[in-house]
This record gives sequence, C-alpha cells and structure tokens, in this order.
Amino acid sequence: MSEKMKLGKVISNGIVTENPTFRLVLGTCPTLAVTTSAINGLGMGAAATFVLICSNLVISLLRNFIPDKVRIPAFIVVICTFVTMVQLLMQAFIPSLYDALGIFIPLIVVNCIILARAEAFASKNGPVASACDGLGMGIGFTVALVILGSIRELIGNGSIFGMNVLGASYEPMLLIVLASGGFLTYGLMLGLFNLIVKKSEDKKKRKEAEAA
Amino acid sequence: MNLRISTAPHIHHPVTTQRLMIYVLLALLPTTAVGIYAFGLPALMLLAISCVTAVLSEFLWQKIAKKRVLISDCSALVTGLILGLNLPANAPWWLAVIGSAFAVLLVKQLFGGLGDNFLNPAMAARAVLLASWPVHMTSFVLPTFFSGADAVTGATPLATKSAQLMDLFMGNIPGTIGEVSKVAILLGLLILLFTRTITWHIPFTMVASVFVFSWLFGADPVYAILSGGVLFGAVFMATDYVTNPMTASGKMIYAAGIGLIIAVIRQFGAYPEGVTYGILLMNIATPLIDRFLPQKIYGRQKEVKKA
Amino acid sequence: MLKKTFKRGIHPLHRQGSGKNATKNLPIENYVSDSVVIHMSMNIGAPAVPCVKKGDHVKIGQVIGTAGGFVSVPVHASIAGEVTAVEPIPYLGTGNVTAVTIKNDFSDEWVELHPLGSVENVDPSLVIPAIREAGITGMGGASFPTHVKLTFKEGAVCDTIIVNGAECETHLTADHRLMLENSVRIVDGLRAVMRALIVPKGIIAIEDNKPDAIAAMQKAAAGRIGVQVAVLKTKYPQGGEKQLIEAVSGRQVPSGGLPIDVGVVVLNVGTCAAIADAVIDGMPLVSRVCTVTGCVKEPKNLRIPVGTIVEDMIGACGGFSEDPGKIFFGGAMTGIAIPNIQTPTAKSTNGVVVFNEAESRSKDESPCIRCGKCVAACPIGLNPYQIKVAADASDFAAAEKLHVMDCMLCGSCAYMCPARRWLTPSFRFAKDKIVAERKAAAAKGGSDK
Amino acid sequence: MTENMNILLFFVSCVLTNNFIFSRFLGCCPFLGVSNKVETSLSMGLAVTFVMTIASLFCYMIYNWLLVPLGITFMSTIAFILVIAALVQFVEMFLKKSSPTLYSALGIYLPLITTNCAVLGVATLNMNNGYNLLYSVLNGTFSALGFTLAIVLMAGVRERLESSHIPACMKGFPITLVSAGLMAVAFMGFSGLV
Repeated sequence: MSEKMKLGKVISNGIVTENPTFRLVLGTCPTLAVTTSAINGLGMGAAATFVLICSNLVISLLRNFIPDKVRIPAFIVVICTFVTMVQLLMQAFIPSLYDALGIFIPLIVVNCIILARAEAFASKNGPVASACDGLGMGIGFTVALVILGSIRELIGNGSIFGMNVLGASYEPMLLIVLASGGFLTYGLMLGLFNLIVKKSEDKKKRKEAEAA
Repeated sequence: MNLRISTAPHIHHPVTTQRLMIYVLLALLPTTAVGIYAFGLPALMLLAISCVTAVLSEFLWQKIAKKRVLISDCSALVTGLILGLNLPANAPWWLAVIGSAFAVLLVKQLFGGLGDNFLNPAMAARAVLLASWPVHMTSFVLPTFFSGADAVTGATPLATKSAQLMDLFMGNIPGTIGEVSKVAILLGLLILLFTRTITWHIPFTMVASVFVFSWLFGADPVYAILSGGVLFGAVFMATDYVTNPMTASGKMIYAAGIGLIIAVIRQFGAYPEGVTYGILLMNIATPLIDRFLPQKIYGRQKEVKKA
Repeated sequence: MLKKTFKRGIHPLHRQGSGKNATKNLPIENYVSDSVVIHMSMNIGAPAVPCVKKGDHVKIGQVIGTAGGFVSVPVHASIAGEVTAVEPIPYLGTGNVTAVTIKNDFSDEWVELHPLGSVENVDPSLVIPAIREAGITGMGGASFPTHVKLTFKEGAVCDTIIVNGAECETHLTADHRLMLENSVRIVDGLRAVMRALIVPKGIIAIEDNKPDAIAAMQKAAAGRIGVQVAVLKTKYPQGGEKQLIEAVSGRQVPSGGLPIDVGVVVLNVGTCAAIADAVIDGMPLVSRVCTVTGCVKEPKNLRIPVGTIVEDMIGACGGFSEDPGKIFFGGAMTGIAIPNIQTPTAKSTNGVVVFNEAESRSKDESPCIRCGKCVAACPIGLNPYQIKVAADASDFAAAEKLHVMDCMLCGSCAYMCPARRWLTPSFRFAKDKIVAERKAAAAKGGSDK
Repeated sequence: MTENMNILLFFVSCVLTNNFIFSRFLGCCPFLGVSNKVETSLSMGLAVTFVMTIASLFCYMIYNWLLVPLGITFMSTIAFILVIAALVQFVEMFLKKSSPTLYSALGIYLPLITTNCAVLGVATLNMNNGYNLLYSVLNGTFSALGFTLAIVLMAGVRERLESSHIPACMKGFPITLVSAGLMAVAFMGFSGLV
C-alpha cells in the first residue's frame, strides 16, 4: 500500500510539482516548436514519454554496471537507441505526424528532460520507481504540450484537435501558430502558472497562520 | 513656522512627463485631423476605439495589479492614437481593440509600465496585427475627402510605385490613416522640435538614411521618403523616448540603422513596407547601443585613449 | 570676441532671468544687526578653536577662534560688543558646531590692523600667510581655505588664475554687484595672488548676461599686465570649477584631480576682494555680500557681518511677502535648505532665498521615461539614469563603476528630469556611502598593518 | 561572382531570415539560460559557433563517407551525437592546452554545448537538406552566428529588464519568453529576403 502510494507520488510529482515544462522549464525547444496544434503536442509528448520510460528503465537496470566517468555518454547512447526506434516506428506507421514534427524527433536525444531524469533519478533508483518517474514526467510533459497546443490551435486556427470550435466567422490570429506566438503563449502560460502557484501558496500560508 | 527641508535642486524645468505627452498629442493633431478629413467617419471611429481601449486597458491593469494609476500621464493615450493612425481606415473595429490592448498590456504593462518596455508598444502591436491578419492590415482605401464618393480600395503606392510625388506629399493616396499627409506630419515635426520634445537627430538621420540606402539599392530616393510610413515613423514612432538610445550619437546610429533596414526590406523583402520592422529591430538593438557607445566623461578622456 | 563655454549644461529659469532680475540692479546696502552668531566650522577641514569666553568684550576683527590645523583658518569677530554665549548649536544637518554669540554695542571699534602695503610693493612671501590670518575661505560656496588652495605640492606649476565671476546659480546677484561696485578691489586681489605665486596670467571670467559687470571689470583690468576678462555664454553650471576651467582654458581637470594638475587655480570674485582687503588694509574677513530674495517684501543685496541671523536679514528686507515654505542658502540649484530662521550665515553664504509654499512643494517621482534629458544636461558626461537605477538598488559598487564619484551634484539632471526623479539626492547619498565605505576600508587596512 | 552572391544570400538566410532561435526554435535552452549578461552570452555564442562549424564538418564526413556507404543511415542520430560529444571533449582538451585565455573565456560553456540541440539540429538539417561539404560548414557557421546575434541582443534586452518593474509572476523565464516572442515578431520583417 505505502509502496503504491509512493509510486503514485513519484508519478504525480512529474505531472504537477515538478512539471518539466511549467515548473522546471526544460525541453523548451520542442515545446515551442511542435505546439502549433494539439495533435502535434500529443504526438511529441507520447514519443518523449515512451523514450523517458524506456530509457529510465534501462538506465536504472544498468546503473550498477556503468562506470561513473562515462555515464553521460552511456546514457546518451541508451536514449539515442530508443529515439531511433521511435523515429523509425513513427516514420512507418504515422508518417503525417513524422513529417509535422520534423527534426524534433531526433532532437529528443538532446531534450534536457530525459538526460536530467536519467542523471537525477534513474541512476539512483530502482527500475520500477524509475519507470514510474519516466511515466510521470512524460505525462507532465505531454499534458503541458497538449495544453499549449490546444491554446495555440484555438487562437491561431479556431480549432482543437482539428475540429473547428469557434465557427466560420472567427478570424484566426495567425501569429499565435507562428514562431513568435510560441514564445508568447509559453511565456504567458508560465506567468499564469506562477501566479496560480503563488496564490495557492499564499492561501496555504494564510490558513496556517490562522490555524496558529 | 514650518520650513521644508529638502536637498537641492529646489527648482525644476516646467516640462513634466505629462506635458511631454500632451506635446506629442498636439503634434499628432494635424495628422489626425487630416486623416479624419481624408477617410471620414470610419477613421474617426477607429481612432476613438483604439484610444479608449488603450486608456481603459492601462487603467484596468493598474487597478487589478494594485499599482499607482498613472493614466493621467497620457502615455496610453499616445500609444492608442499612434496605433490607430497606423491602421488602414477600413480596418474592422476589433483590430483596433486587440491592437491597443496588446500594445498596452503585453508590450508595456507586462514589462513594468511606462519606461520599462523595450519595444515601442504601438509598433509591436502593429507588427503583431500585420502578422495575424495580413489581409485587413494591407487593404487600403483611397481618401474620399468627404466628397460623398464610395471608398475605393487601392494598393499602397509602395506596392504600385506609380503615384505622383505631389499626391504623395499632399496625402491623396491610399494608406494608413496617419501616414497619408506629409504636410501634416511635417507640421507635427515642427511642433515637436519647437517644444523641444525631441531633437532633430532621429527624424533627420532616419530620413537621410532611407534616402541614401534607397538610392544605393537603385530605388527612387524621393519616392522612398514620401511613400509609406517613413515620415510618420521618423517623426512620431522612432522618436519614442523609452525605446531609443539616450545619447545624441546613439540616436543617430539607431536612426541610420532603421533607415538601412527599411531600404533593405522594401527592396529585397517580402513586405512592401519596412518602417515597423526597422523601428522594432533597432529598438531591440538599443540596449547594446547604449552599452557600447563610449562615454566622454569630463577628466577621463585621456584614460580612454590610453586604454 | 568669441564667447567661451563648456559642453552640455542647462539654462535654469531662463524666462525669469534666472531669478536674478529682482536684485541685479540694486546696489549693495550695509546692514548690521543687534547680534551675530559666529560658528567655528566655516571652512572645509578642521573647525576653529574658540579663544573667547562668555562675558568677554571683543572688537571687530578680533580673533575669536584660532585655526584648528593646516586645513583650517581663524575666525574673527564681525561686530564689536560682548560675548553672550559660547555653546554648541545644531547646524544644517551636520550635527552640532560650537558658536560664539556676540551682542552688538554699536561702537564699531576695530582691532589694530597691519596693512602690507600696495599690491605693487607687497612682499610676495607675506601674501599667503596674510590670506590665512585673514580667515579667507572660498566665498563661492565651497568654503575651502584659500591659503591651502594656493599652497601647491612640490613640482606643480600654475600658469593661470581664473577669477570666477560666472555666478551661474539662480537668484544670486551678490558677485554681480561686487564686480560692479568693487571692481578695482577684485583686480587688486587677483594681482596680489599673481605676484605672490609668480603667475603670468589672470583671467576674470564673466557670463554674458552681466554686460555691465563685464564693462566694469574690463575698465578695472585695463593696463594691468597679464589681467584680462573672458566673456562666457550664459549657462549652468558654468561657475563649477571644472566647467569654468574647461570653458576658459579648454583644459580638463583629470578625474579625482585638482585644478592645479592642469596649471590652473580658480578664485571667486568675493575671495579676490577679500584678499585685496587683507593685503592692502590688513583687514580680516568679517563681512560679505549676500543676496536676499524670493518671497521677501524688498529683495536686497546686503553687506552683512559674518554670522548675521537669517531672521534679521529678512527683517532688513521688509519681512516675508508670503508665507515661506522653504528657505535656503545659495541658489536654487545647489542651495542648502535651512531648518529655521534663527540659522546664522557663514563666510560662504552668498544668498538667502525664500520660496513660498507652492514653490517648495516636493514632487512625486514618476517612472523614468528614458528621454535622455539628464544625459544631455550632465556637464560631466555621466549617465544619470543608470546611476539612479544602481543607487535605488543600493548597488553602490555599480554606481561607482558608472563614475558617480565624478558627479559634482550640480543638479542639472534633476532639474531637467520630466519624471521629477530624485537624481541628485540619490547621487549625494551614494557618494556619501562610497566615501564612508572607503574610509572604513582604509581604517581596516591600516589596523591590519 | 554568382557563387559569392549565393553565399551572401545564404548568410542572410541563416542569420536573419531563418534565425535558429526566432524561426527554428533550435538552441532555446542556452538562449534562455545563458542570456543574462552581454559578455557571457557573447562567449557562449562564440563557443557555439566554434563547435557548430567543426561539428558540421565532421558530421558531414561521417554521414557521407561512412554511414551512406555502409547503408546504415538510420544510425545517423546516434553517430552524430557521439561525434558531437567526442568533439566537445576534444575541443575542450585542445583549448586547455593550446590557448588558456580562450579556454578560460569559453571553457565553462563547452560541456553545455553537447546538449545544445542547435548542434545536433544543424547536423541533421545538413543531412536532410543534402547540403554539400562547403554549404554544410557554412550552414554551421552562419546559423551559429545567427544564434550569437539572437543571444547577444537578448542579453542586452535582459540587462535592461533587470531594472524594470516586472510583475513578480512574470520575472525570469516568463518575461524572457515574452521578450523573445516580441523579438521574433520583429525578425519576421526579414522574411522573404532570400
């Protein structure tokens, strides 16, 4: 029971407390580049989640065999293997998404989230916990990408997941799906997230103060 | 008897921020009047909407963020008016609303309010509108001058390169509300210079730079100066205090850079007009200009030479 | 003649003739009050040590405080009468200073004076000691002991003495009137110093808003070898030592250096006149000309005994014309506000300006709009807006890197600032902090050794 | 003549029109992380330029002269990242020995560059676009110069923002991202130049 709770906490940690996109601000390049639509965000999120879980699992299993000095190159090789697998799989089965994500699929290799989790979590914890961490981080990343993708798609195209939501008379704000729109949306969302976190913390503090 | 104790200086120049902004509004008056005369009621509506939105956005932000409400310094009004003057007369009303709100909220207040924005709010908002709704932002009408004739759409003379110089000068051309009449803009320039709101450095260097580079790139330099928003930009937008360099030599480098970018974009780029981008790009470079331009400090000049 | 000036600068209150119109045509009037309060800290450097006690009878010119060191001068009684108090008084925010109060018996009795003779015949080696014994300090406001200024370090050569008749501050006309009425004395004082230090050239620098003073000084200087008058454009802070040197000679005093480093010494016109009094008549510095203006019924240029109380001077000018809001010593750009009208004047008090309530209301700071007016105004060429940011963040190291120590607190930037930012007060604070830190560091370094 | 003109156009394209940061989103992590001060961002930019130029060259050689003949082009990502990691190590050691001054200026940034997606990105782009050797190297250099331009401009802006009264929740990354977005709008003016 407590073991399960712990694993649940590891997962929720990645989704909320240490959300890689909104709290740690890692992996900014794919976040900005692929969130032009919700579906792209989901695709990238899923690919990254797959790589995260697998690489965390493998690195955790190998953690006692990898010499400390070459650990970073070893991690990269492991990550890279899974990235290449994802790349080939996507190319074969969902070529449209593969084209949309472009070079950002191979670039998952240098996504700081994955290397950071390998270094900070998988190399120190058991395989189950590491896989859960990968899952949590992956979901957190995916959720963030889908949120950003949906917002940008809604404003910049009037639709979500390709379905028109705002009606034909809506004149989309093209900028939001362009490069600068990515920066702006991400920045504003980050600010909003900070504001919400701060508000809830203030509330907590006030409650504590009242209780005391 | 209660005497106040304060440190020197005990006197101030009568010009305050608010008065400077009022001078700018005054200088914009001829341009605004000609714009409304040329394009009629739609132009008046558009200007009114953008001004009201700008002031209201600033007021609401300062209320919600619990900051000192400073709308009386008129800077939001100036932003709103300049943005309105940068719209085509037949633009939809919501374009003015979004543009003004974006300018005041995202470009100015988000960075801390007056003085803290690194881009000219009206220019940034215009670039955003242009990127988002290119069709609305580039469909211009010919001035009607209250003649009762229906508005005729026309391409900007920048794209056609066919207008008569005299028409360009007097304002009988399609274009945004503010940029059509060069006479009115020059009158505004005189007001700004006479009230010492601005110095000659930016407007003159920028126009000269557009002239020289257009000529170098094989365009008609006089046409280049009179068409599009060069004059309006040089007088009212490039001279925005907050976003241009502090020293006279810095201002001249900045203005020359704007001129170069305008000529390059017009001659080689995808957009017919480059004033907005020229100003924005040099706004971005302004901190570096301020930083790397050597200061001439009294009693330290020999030191500089040695080093 | 080509009018000279320095770079940048401002024109304060130019529509109101810099506030000088009220008094510039009024001849100097003599005024002697019932009592004076003479404090012992009238010069930069060590304060004088009082040598009289309560109940003593003193004559005009009698030494009542002896010099407290090399960078210090004696203080003399400015009226004859009875010493009624020798006690510390609070003074202009600098803490308490010892002051001697004298009640006037109107006998106008002088001590015996020892003239050195005419300027042409005076023994050069006696001039500088005479200046010191006469208690002369810079009378333009800085109150630096003049004999120290005229004592050069080894190897330094002075080729020019500039007499500062710019009077660029607002409201003040004391120097202007002195140049009109005592022009020969000023030239004599200059010549005495030139003779003492073997300086070939003496230039009297006057702004072109005082054409009558220029004419008077030119007349007085005519035929005096090496003495000439330079006409300057009217601009603030032309009377700042460094600006004046740049305007007149084209030289720049190195940062942190002294005028003598470029072969120049600057003396105020009042100082020159006092030097002439000391050399020719053997008279110590006991009185000075002071402009009283602003919200007083009859603005005047008064010659007052040193130590006259502000209240008496206002009374001599018919009293306040409006409720006063602020009173300060000196012009409006650099003047020091006084806490009450019992404050006594000093040797360097060249003006008393009264502002009404509306004029003295302090303004709220609004955000900097980066207009660059402060940069265009700064006569030193600093970036006041940047220094202000550093000072506001209490980042004094950054302020020092931006050369805040070169700032001479002329107030030009703060005057021009449309956002009414407290530039000069911030810089004053930052400079004080940095000086204090340096002193602390030096003390620590000393104890380590 | 035309070749020179082409290279000039290619330069404009890489530096301005298709700026790595403002239109391709490559190298955003250092762009956001190391753009606090103008001096450090300039050093970072130069270090990246150095590595990207060499990496473009080596990746081109590995890909065209090794992977293609062996028919294992699907291994490109693995090959590139290993080449880059090795290169960065090598460059670091080489600089340490040969030019201590340069090393002290660029040293701390070099390890960071391994995970800079701009380096792997430029190698992948060269491969995808089928650039020849000259253009691959030029693409590396010019794109890195574009990156340098962007990061130095950003640093200038951020130094100025330091004294601004930004709302607390926007301080740090959020305002940097918004600034970058607005800068990207301005850079759109260069579109269509090439």
